[in-house]
Amino acid sequence: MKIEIRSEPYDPWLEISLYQESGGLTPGSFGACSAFVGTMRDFNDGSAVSVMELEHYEGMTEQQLSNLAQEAQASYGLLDVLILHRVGKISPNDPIVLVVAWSAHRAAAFDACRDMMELLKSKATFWKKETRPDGHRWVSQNTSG
Amino acid sequence: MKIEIRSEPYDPWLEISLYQESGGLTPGSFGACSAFVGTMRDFNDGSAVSVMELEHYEGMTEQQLSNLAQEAQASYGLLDVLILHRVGKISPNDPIVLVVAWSAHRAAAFDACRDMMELLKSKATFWKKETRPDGHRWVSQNTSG
Amino acid sequence: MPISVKCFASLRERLNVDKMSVPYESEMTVQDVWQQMTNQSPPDNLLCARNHEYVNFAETVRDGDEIAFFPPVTGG
Amino acid sequence: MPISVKCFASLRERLNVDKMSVPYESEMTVQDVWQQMTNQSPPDNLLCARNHEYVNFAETVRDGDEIAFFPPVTGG
Repeated sequence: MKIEIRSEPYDPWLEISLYQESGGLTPGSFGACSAFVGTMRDFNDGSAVSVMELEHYEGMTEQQLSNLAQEAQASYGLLDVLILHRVGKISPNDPIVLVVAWSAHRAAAFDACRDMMELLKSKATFWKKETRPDGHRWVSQNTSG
Repeated sequence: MKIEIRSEPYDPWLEISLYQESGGLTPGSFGACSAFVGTMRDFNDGSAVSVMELEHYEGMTEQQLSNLAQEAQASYGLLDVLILHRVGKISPNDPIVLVVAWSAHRAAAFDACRDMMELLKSKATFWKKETRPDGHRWVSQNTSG
Repeated sequence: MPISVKCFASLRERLNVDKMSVPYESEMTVQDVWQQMTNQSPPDNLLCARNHEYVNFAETVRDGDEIAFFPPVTGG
Repeated sequence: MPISVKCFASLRERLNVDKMSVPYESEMTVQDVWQQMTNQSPPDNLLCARNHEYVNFAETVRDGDEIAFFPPVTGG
């Protein structure tokens, strides 16, 4: 399992490749992998967005992500989990969040990946501030999935 | 949209990267990407599996994949879809199927990716023949997701 | 034109038929094509397609159609 | 030891408080910490955590706790 908060841009697909090759997952053991990537759009709630700042609660956020990954692993019998989340100054088209679940069969991977994303969106202590043509704006809340 | 049946091994994560960079998807337009990879395990139904042959119905299968991708794109308002499926002689740990859905928001990407996988598993004309220690065996049916 | 028939997977191996032609007769159904080919009733679980679309055994075939028979699919 | 208080995001900017200390008093609740810091009732939508766990405003604090106040989360 790997949980990381990053202040630099990353390529989510390369991260999955590297993680799979890093040896934690036994080759031939997993039949299913479900991955979700949330990416910064250049448009939100009817306005262009040129840049975003992502703040987090250092210490608490890492613990939350680690807890939700461990709970998903236990309840769905996952073989492994990878979560990356970007913080700091973010540009449109930059990946923000990556959540990946590996399991023997597909239902567990799909269910767990989505559950982890919903928990992350609703509970994990991150906050987004958008820069729009008319100034800065803190995003007021996440929409439910 | 890209739909392809491959007789050679592929790296699904590299394929997503290359497809995203190939220019069909407008940078900044998509906020969500849900990807599923089905991989060959070295164990199935209580027996080791050393190799698998995947047969398909040339013409019909491609048409089915293309239809289900187009229907998902229309019903979920997806921005793009990528489906790859391996055929021929397959080894444990080889990726078999890759299904990817891009959309503005996460619910559509999650729902569409899973729907496409379930349709592919239940309808698309592929057949698996496993080589086990006691000989060859055609897989009799897919389990429901 | 005859009906072009294809068989796949375990069925292809069991019947030892990859593809074959069956003479077209008017009002012929998919089941008739199967019976002409095998002299048997369709087994449980047998699936069929006409011109790349799933159909029932009662479906009427047309001259020149491609009919396929196969076991349950196991892709993905 | 005092209570260590942290504020995040729009709240941090509005109160102009990143972190501060509030003197510990026995039987103090999270709401008391907020009121000592701001002289106001907690606004709607205010969330709080005690030692990195979400809690209600009625939660009792202990000497040396880290209490955090923040608006709804918007990650992912």
